[in-house]
Amino acid sequence: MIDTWTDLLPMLPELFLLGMVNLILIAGLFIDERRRGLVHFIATLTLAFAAILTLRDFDIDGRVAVAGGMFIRDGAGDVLKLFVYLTMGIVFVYAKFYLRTHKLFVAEFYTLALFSVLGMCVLISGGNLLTIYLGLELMALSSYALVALDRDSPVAAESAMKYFVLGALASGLLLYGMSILYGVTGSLDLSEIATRLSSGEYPKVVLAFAVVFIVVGIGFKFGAVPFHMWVPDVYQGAPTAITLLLASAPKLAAVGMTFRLLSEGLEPLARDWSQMLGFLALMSLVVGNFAAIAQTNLKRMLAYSTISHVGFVLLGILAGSDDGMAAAMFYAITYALMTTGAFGMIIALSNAGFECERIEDFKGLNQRNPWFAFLMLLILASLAGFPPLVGFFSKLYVLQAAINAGWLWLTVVAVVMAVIGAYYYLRVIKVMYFDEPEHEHALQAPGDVRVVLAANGLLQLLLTFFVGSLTALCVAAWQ
Amino acid sequence: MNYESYLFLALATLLVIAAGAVVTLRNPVHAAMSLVLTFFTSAMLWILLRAEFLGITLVLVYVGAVMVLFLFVVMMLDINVVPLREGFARYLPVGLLVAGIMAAQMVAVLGGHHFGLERYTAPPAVIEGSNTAALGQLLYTGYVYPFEIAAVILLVAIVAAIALTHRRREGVKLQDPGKQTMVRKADRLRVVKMPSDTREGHGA
Amino acid sequence: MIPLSWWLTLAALLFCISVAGIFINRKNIIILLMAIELMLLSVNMNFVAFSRYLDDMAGQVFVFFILTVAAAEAAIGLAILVLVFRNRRTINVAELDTMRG
Amino acid sequence: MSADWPLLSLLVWLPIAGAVAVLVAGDRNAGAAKWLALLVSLATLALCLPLWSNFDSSTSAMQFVERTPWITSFAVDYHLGIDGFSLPLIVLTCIVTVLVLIAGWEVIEYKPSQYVAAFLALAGLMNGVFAAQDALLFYVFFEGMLIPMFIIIGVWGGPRRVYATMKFFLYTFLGSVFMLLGLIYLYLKGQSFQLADLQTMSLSMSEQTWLFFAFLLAFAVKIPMWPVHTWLPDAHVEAPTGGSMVLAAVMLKIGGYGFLRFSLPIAPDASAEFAWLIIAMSLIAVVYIGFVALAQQDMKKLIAYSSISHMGFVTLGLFIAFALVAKSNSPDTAALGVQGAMVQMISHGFVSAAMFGAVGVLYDRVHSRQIADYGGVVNTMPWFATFMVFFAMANCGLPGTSGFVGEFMVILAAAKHSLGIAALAAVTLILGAAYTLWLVKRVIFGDVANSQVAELSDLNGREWVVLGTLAFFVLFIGLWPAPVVDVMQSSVEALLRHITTSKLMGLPG
Amino acid sequence: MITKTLLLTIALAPLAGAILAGLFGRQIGRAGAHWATILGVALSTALSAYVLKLIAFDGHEAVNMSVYTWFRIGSIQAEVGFLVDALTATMMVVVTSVSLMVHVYTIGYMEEDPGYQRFFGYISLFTFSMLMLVMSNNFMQLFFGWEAVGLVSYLLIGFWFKRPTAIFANLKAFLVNRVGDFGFLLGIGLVLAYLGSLDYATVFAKAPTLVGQTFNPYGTVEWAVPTLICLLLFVGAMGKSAQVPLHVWLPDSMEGPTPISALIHAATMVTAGIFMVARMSPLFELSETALSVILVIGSITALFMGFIGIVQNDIKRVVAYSTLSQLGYMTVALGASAYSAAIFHLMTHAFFKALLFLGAGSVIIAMHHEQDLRKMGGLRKYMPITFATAWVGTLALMGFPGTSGFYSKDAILYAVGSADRAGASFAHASLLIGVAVTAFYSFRMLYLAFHGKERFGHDDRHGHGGHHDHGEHQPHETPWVVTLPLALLAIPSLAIGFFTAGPMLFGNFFDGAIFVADGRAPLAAMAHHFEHGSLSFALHGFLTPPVWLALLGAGLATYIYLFNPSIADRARKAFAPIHHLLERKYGFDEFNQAVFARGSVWLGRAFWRVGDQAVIDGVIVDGSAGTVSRIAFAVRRLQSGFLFHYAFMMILGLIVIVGAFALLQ
Repeated sequence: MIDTWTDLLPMLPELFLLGMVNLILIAGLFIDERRRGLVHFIATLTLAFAAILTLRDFDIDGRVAVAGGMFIRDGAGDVLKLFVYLTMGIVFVYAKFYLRTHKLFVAEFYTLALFSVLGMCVLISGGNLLTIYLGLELMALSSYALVALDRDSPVAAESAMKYFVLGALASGLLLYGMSILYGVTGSLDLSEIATRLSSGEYPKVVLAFAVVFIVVGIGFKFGAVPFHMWVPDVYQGAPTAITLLLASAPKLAAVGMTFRLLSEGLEPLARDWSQMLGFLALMSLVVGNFAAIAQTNLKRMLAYSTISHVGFVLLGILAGSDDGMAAAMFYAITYALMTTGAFGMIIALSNAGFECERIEDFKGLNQRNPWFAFLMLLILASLAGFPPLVGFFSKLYVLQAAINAGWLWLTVVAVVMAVIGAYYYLRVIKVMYFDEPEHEHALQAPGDVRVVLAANGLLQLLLTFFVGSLTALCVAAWQ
Repeated sequence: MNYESYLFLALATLLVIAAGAVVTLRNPVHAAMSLVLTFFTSAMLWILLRAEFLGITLVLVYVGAVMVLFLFVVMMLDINVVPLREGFARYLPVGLLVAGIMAAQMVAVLGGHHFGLERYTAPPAVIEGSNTAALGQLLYTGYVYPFEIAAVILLVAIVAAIALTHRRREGVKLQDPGKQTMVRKADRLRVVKMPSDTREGHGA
Repeated sequence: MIPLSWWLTLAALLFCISVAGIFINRKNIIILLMAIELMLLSVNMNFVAFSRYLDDMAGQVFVFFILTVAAAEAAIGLAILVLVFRNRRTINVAELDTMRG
Repeated sequence: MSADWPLLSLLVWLPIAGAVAVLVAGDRNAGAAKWLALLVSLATLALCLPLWSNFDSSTSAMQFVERTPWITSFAVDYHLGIDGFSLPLIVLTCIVTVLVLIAGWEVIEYKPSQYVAAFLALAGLMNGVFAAQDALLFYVFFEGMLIPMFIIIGVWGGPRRVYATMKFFLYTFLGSVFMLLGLIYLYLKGQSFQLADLQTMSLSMSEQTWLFFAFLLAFAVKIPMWPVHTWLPDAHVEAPTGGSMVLAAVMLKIGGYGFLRFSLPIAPDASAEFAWLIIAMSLIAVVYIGFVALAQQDMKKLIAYSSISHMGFVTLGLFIAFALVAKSNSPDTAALGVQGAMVQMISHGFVSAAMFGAVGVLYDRVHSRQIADYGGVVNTMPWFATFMVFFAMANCGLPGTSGFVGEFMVILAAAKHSLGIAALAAVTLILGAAYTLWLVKRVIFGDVANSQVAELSDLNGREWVVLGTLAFFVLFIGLWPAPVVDVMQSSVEALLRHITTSKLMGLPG
Repeated sequence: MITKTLLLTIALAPLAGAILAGLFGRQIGRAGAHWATILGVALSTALSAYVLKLIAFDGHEAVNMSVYTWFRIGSIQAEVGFLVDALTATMMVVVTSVSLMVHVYTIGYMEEDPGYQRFFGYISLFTFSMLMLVMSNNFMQLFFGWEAVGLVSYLLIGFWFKRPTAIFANLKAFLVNRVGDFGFLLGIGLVLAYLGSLDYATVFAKAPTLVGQTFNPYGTVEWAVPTLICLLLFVGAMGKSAQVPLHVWLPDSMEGPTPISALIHAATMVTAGIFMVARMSPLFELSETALSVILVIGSITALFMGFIGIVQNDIKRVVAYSTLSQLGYMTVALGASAYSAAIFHLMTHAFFKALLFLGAGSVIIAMHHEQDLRKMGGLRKYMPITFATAWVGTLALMGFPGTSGFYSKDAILYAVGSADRAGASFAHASLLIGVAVTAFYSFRMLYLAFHGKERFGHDDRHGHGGHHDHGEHQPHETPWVVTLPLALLAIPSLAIGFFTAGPMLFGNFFDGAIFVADGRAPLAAMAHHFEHGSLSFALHGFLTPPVWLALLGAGLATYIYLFNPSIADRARKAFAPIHHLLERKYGFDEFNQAVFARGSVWLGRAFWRVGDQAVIDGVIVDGSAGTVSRIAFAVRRLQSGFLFHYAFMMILGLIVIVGAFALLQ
């Protein structure tokens, strides 16, 4: 029930976003090809204002539930949303260059991307099974469409189809779990569900059964094994700008969704879902890292690497503690910053008629452009989790949470897999630094891409100095 | 066992058969028709559950809109159905086995043990007031927020569908029957006048 | 009285049929889309049944939204299908394997 | 003047800042970049002077401490400090860095600014390793070194550099991640990453055992011990001269240092329990690897194997201490063993750097590392031959050179515990001489073997500086080890007191 | 007064010369090099003589001082310091004076060598090292000197580094010495372990506490600690002093220039082992067993190495085997607790053997670096001084009564004759035979070189130094820098025994430096004969078997090589197997080469190829990498590209999770 202005106020960023999307939707119809930079500008501005609006009422310890508990505004959600905005902002900069060179620079991209952001926000703020489902679908449907945005690309269409079918299957499974959960507890409201569950009078098997389906739905969103099969194909098939989008912000949303569903709604069943997430994490770590080794396409390799990183995120979540959630969130945030960098580099090196997406395409980058090579080195090393880059600290935090929760064996697997995983990142570094360049495609990346890329790469190093405050933020968000 | 049970069993059997037909029939048109049957049956079952509005909506929305859309696409794409079934039998056993295991698992959990009448007794058969009105009441009050989101989702669907299919881009080689039939001689044939080449007098 | 478990079992069977449909079907994407509709139907069946047996309208509201979303989903799915067909001249699932490994 | 300066931070960050500056300068003006790098490294070395002179060797407490909170949510501090163990190793690092830069001065033509920057960064990180008093900070530096080294071997290395550098990296990385798990475990138990806290924390025997093996894996790979040593020959063979020098001179020492800082004080009871294992592995390293070195045809490989063998003395010296304290109740001899290990590390730092430097001198001229491609080098390069023979003698532990001191101490300490152990360790006297001098015989002595050798020119001034400096230190420590020994005396005593006090006291069960 | 400065000057003066000549040779030139080093050594010699005078005649107390602390760890400390007593002083004089002679001699011998300055640098460095060794007051410094002389020996044997044989020999010498050092270092380790110090004074003072201590390393065998320590230390002595079976390096060391053969491989360095055992007499006296072993080893060396000397044709090798044999004598003396006799023989031997070597060197110069005795003969008329001094040396070596060799050898024979420990009678017999053998090969060499027919001149082989060809094949007397040292060495070879036998053997000269257990008086029997002084003792010598045996050997040699050379050939044929055995030097070299040298390399290669490459790298490292990549490709194949497989996988995952985590809970 939305009654008053005070009820709407917490939703202000989302409402603003919605309004702006509609504006862009309409404006897009009237702005011709040459002026489309304006759309980009408005979209970026939208994100910035959304962030400002979010910060306006930012209260790390606060928690406001409006619309009958279907929309929850709290610190954790706000932090996640802020980073969603930030990530999307970065994505927009990279994407503009890519879309321009690939003749895909259409207003629909911005519309759909912002719809997807809106979905993420709804998802992150969802306090009810229904809003979570709707947020998820809003995000997912926009993504399906985005993947297929390059309408002349057979691989994009193919991957969109796979994504769509599997995504629909996954949301079907999630819904099925929700329906059982609803049937057992008699409520759709997550805090109500938590309250009823903690009374403990419901049959455990049925609850566990319902949890499985919900975990599967979450696992699919994350791309956790064995629900990961869409990830490599979609990452590879989608236009790189879209891959970039898919690989970054939605992971943050997925963390939010997991938090709402598992940590808030199903908290009393933590023992069950952490076991299941343990299985998913194990499989993700193993399969993701192993399969990545065998790749020759960088986008595909990064897809598998994403899967392995999801294993780490799950490692934090399955700890089931505030600390674990904070670790997972920290991981997802840093991961989003790393992965945007990695895909951003692919975009920056590509140009019209040349997709720099095979690993061999990076040969001799150090000779062609040492600065880009260095940035890529930082990003890859951060992804691999080498100190002093920020990727190390996120791994550290997650491992610590998992060990604290008694998942020592899994952390051992995780670090061994991290070592195996180091190999494929190193292979890219090797190609960049040790090999001779094979082609001389000019670097056409415009200034904004270069600046953002530099910031993105250096951030891996600089964040090290702010790990303290960033983790403190995450910890505060979950308390 | 009362008549309601018999009705349920009859409809359920029909539903399962129809659903099975959807996934096994060769011809997509046949499958779509089976799906329509499935929806009809479901609608009846829902009405049996006193969800009249949803039952009607299902028929209206699905049978009336979605299925038509399906059929439209099937027809439009004009897919050749003949070679589309090979290899089917090879994977069938494994598929059925997995589906069977899954069904067994689900039934084991959802069976009478946990969801029998002793735990869940249905409310009285006759419910006061209109189901539609009650639903409408809820949608526009407590559920107005999701309702808005749903609206946005539909908007996304529109935008997406248009963005993906609306404009014809260049470079895509597709036949345009209309254009083909409207073609005129002048479009295809150009008469070029060449000077006769007799003086030089050599061929090839 | 029909016990709730009957409804749930029916929905479960429906669910399994649709799942089986997704991976038994090797040829036609449209059938996949239909199977997904079946799956949503089964979930809806669950919700409606629960709604009835819990005497709670929330389940029915949920179904309403699922129907809405399913329609949107179908639209996007069919749009993608059209794209696939345009680009590949086929909607054979077994031929959608340019990316693998 | 400098007592108030954050000397340790400067030692860590000055080279790294220099690396950044050099990278920014780029290859457009390679000469300037190299000079800049050299100046930075010299400035860093100059920082060691106040460090050494203000160091109070009468206490085992950490000195020059700097501490600032860093990651408050994990209680990680930016905490630097040095004691008698760290100081000589830091000085060693700074010296070797200067020499490496000089050694590669004209030789490195490909991307010279990146080359020197990598070494500067490496120097800062290595100083950080030796100065870190926070376990996580240590780990950050410890791992951080891998990337520059990976690049150094991979970019400026030999034909099989990719295999070698991957092997180096993954081997070391695999070893260290278990240490990380151990550290996290300790943190969760004690809510602190401070080394001092970890060292005083009570731990049960089984905890200690797990931790011990976690640390062992990290440091055994790094130092390296048999049987996890096979990365080293490959890395050395393929690395450029400077890379080999730093690798052998400093990076291997980090393994030994890690044992001193982590394994022994944190898990003393487990260390005592498994001392036999380490001693056995050390002896295998000494004997087995000695034989392997004998069979090498590649100069760098031979020296690499000899490094492994020499590092066996470090682990032997460290762990024989337990046996000595426990069984023979002889703390003085135990101190002798630990001191021997430390001196061996420092000495090997100079000697191995010199050996690799010398091989580099030859390689720069002939572009071959195969022993068979040389012979009679003394005829054309008499000064080089003089140095080479001198360093070879140091390598086989001739008294009067630094190579002798550590081995001597460790063997004496071992003899106190067990003649058998001492005898096996002393086998190096024979094997070390055999492989080193056989190398000298085949490379240096004899008549001019081929036209390439005939055209060799003797050392230039740059090479003179490098080898001469190293020779000075080798001789100095050999003739008068007391300064080095004294500086760590208190730390050794404190360590021995610490590790001989069981951590099991006061624990139930 | 013996001050620190004095002692430091003695030790460092040669070092300074060495540094000048070695590092700045090019700057100071040839003359500069030899002057710098000779002056340094001369200074040392003079001061050493002064020190000896102080000790021997002025009754100066033994001096024990520390120069600086090498390191100190708790109670363990290693210092660099000097202990100067009679033993040390004697050694210092021997070392410096022989060294001085060799320095002078070198001017002539190395005249034409391009490595002139380097050579001077080396021998001066050697002098420094040897002085550090003998002057040491602790085990650490002893070991330092011990190894340092080994280093210089290594450098000098390989001085002509172009010769493959030379660089083979120097490696061999170093390695064999290292085998000895292996034992030596362990011995030092045990000394520290059981006595807690490295300082001589402390160690010797505490030594008696070792008695009765046992050491039980493995199994049930109980070792007496003193025995173990002494045997290990003696292993070191065996290496340095070339006792069987670690003698193999010494003959090969003749690849070095002759002056160093004289200095290092005859007079001084090789006697370091003897010196060391004498220095450690307080320890060795504790172990009867160890002394017996020393006795037996020494006697084997003395006899069997002498036999080899008979068949050698290289003039330097004959002297080398004679050196081995004489070292055996000294060792036997040690084994018989007659340390003073050993040192005495060490001293006399230093002079006459240096003389013989330098004489041989003189011949070699004259023969243009021809060393084969079969190509000499009749040199006496060309080089009279060399000839005369060679006679002196030979007589001293055979122990002709009155020569210094006579006194020392006789003392040893007496001592061993009167000793009653295990192996003594064997040793005695061996030595007696050895006397005859010594005389035989000494005279053989003398006759072959200086007497008889001239066998040189008309073939074009010029030995290794073939480039010294001046077109003049006639031998000629060598320059004064060569002959002067010969003359100067001839004097002590003849006379020093006469003057010093009394105090050194029977007097209390070595009291405080050498310790003999109570009740042992190895030379008591002899002292009885010595009551009337050196001369009468020499005359008495004619009444004892050794002298007659020596004369027998000499006479036989005279008959065969001077009058009836064909006997030699016939004997060679008659005793072909024995001759062959001797030619092969009992097969030690072949054995070592095959077993130790090749065996080690083979073993190393096996460890490397099998252990490192096949097992660790192949199976474990690359093997796991291979496994990872195989798994990677297997996992990759799961991603078939087919939508239905993906869905199938998801459902399978769902079923597994439901089964494992929901139903089986």
